[in-house]
Amino acid sequence: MDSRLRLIAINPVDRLARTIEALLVVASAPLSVGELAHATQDEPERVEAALELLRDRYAEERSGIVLEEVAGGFAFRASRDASEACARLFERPVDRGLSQAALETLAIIAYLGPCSRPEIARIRGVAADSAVASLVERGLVAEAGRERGAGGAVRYRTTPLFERVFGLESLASLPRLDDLAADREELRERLLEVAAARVS
Amino acid sequence: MDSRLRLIAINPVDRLARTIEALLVVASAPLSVGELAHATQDEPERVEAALELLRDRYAEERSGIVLEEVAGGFAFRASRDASEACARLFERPVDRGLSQAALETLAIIAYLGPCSRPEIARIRGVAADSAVASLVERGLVAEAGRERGAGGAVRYRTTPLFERVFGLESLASLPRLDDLAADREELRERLLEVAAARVS
Amino acid sequence: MRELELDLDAFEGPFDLLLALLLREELEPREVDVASIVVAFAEQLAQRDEIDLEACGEFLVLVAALLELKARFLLPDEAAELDALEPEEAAEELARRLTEYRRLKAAAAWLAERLSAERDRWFRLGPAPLQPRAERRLAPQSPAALADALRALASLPPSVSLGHLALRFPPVSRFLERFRALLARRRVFDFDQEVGALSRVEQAVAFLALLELRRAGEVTLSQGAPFAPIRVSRAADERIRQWTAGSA
Repeated sequence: MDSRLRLIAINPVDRLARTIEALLVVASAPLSVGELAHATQDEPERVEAALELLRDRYAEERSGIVLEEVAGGFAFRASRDASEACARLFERPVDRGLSQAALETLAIIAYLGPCSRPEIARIRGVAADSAVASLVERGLVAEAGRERGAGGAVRYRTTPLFERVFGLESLASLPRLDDLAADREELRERLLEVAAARVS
Repeated sequence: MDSRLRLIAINPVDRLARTIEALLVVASAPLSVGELAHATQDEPERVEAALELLRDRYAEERSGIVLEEVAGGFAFRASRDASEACARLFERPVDRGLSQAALETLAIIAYLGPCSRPEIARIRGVAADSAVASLVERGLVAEAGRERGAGGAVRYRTTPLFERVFGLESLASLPRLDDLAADREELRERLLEVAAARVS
Repeated sequence: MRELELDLDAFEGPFDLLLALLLREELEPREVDVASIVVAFAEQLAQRDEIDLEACGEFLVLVAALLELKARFLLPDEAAELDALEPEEAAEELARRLTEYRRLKAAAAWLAERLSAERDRWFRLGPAPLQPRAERRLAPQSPAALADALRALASLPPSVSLGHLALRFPPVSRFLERFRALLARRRVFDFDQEVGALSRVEQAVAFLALLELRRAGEVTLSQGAPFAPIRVSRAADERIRQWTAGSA
């Protein structure tokens, strides 16, 4: 009722913290102390004090909303114990299979070990860029250094997720291709030979 | 330390409420009870109980983050007293208001359901093309198939963003047209009088 | 004759004008200066960039209805034999349309009020800054598929005479059907990826089918550079934009 009374009752930093809460829940990018100070028309020092309060309130284990300091400033994120629920919220429908190009590329990397894109392209007879990119996005292959050190082409290897999806204990449990070659090197040579013959 | 002790200490609905908090803070659109139940793998009834808890915690005047029921689901927004601060930092989806033509077109689409531009023009008595284009650009209406299948005029419907911007729980919360135009009988009688005038 | 005060600023269409006129209590049909309504409408049209035939048609119907009412009022006796159309019918139709429009005008006013009342409600448009990444998941796969793929790469196709191959062109229709089915499920596909596993002859026929679809306007093709993968997309893409962060 009495405005002077209310001013005393509400801790001013707490009030500032509430406004910052509101700004953070609307923002689609992290907000810096400067941006928050501009929006609230308040001192950066007081904004920092309010953020300290919020960091405490929105802490892991204490709240589902967690205040995080990242490169660009401050932003809310989901707490770690909600990560499974978040994954279900954002999940996409399960893909039933891979494209022929992805399957061939994956087979080459799985059987021959780390391979570069030019090498895969030579074996398949077509560019491998988009197939490799889709396998990286799916997490089935990952970068594994470069050919002949720095400057060479990036090489790719299969990931533990690949083994899980294909129900393999390790790469050693891939179906054997003894009828094609005795070992990995022989297999590589044979694939390159066939590719060269196919072109001619 | 003792896991049994912690299980007793944390109220399970409170735990669910925390997960829901986390989901709402990262969601891009309002989440329905069904979506929340799927993501948390919990019963809709318990989700509703948790939302009740959150509605109390994230209430206007009490928190900078406010839980609202809108566009067929639940979502966080900024408290109204943070509006000025928000206006310094963000842009409104509908900033300078809408023209009379755009408002009439929006009303027609919202009340009559999917409508084509010729239909809107018939009701308004003038072409609706630029009004429809401005509403599409603002994301308030979107294409919704064609009249009589392929080849017909494109029809438009309102978007969830429309419901959110206008603070509607759903399209069903629009006021009834009959309540808005209580004097329609008066208009009808006047026109009939005009027609009858020639007989006398 | 009464002077008509036409407020051109508030004029949004023929219905607004008629409503304003008819709802003015003291106005009688014989006092309506139809000519000034036509002039007002013509001026309104002149301010627009293009002529809207639909609006003109609507306007003509309304002015005709008004003229008929007025003519019958001015010439009560002859009017009965002039036309088969009942004036009550014309009035009824006019009343129905004006009522419909009036209700929607009231709805528009409600929306405008609501919009200004909700101006202090701010919410996030678009994804959260630290939104978890959506993961693409894959159903369990059989390792035998890997072995088969590699075995196919490691063996040369049986050499057959080219003359024989030439006789075995697969029908173009097969690829037409296949691409149409594919586009029913997917908006865009990569041509090279789709036909990568086929023989050269089949690839050539598939390419003919692709050109056929493009000629019919069913697909659009794009290619980043010569020999780059060809992307095929549905011509009439009707994705619905749901959440847009578009600002005013």
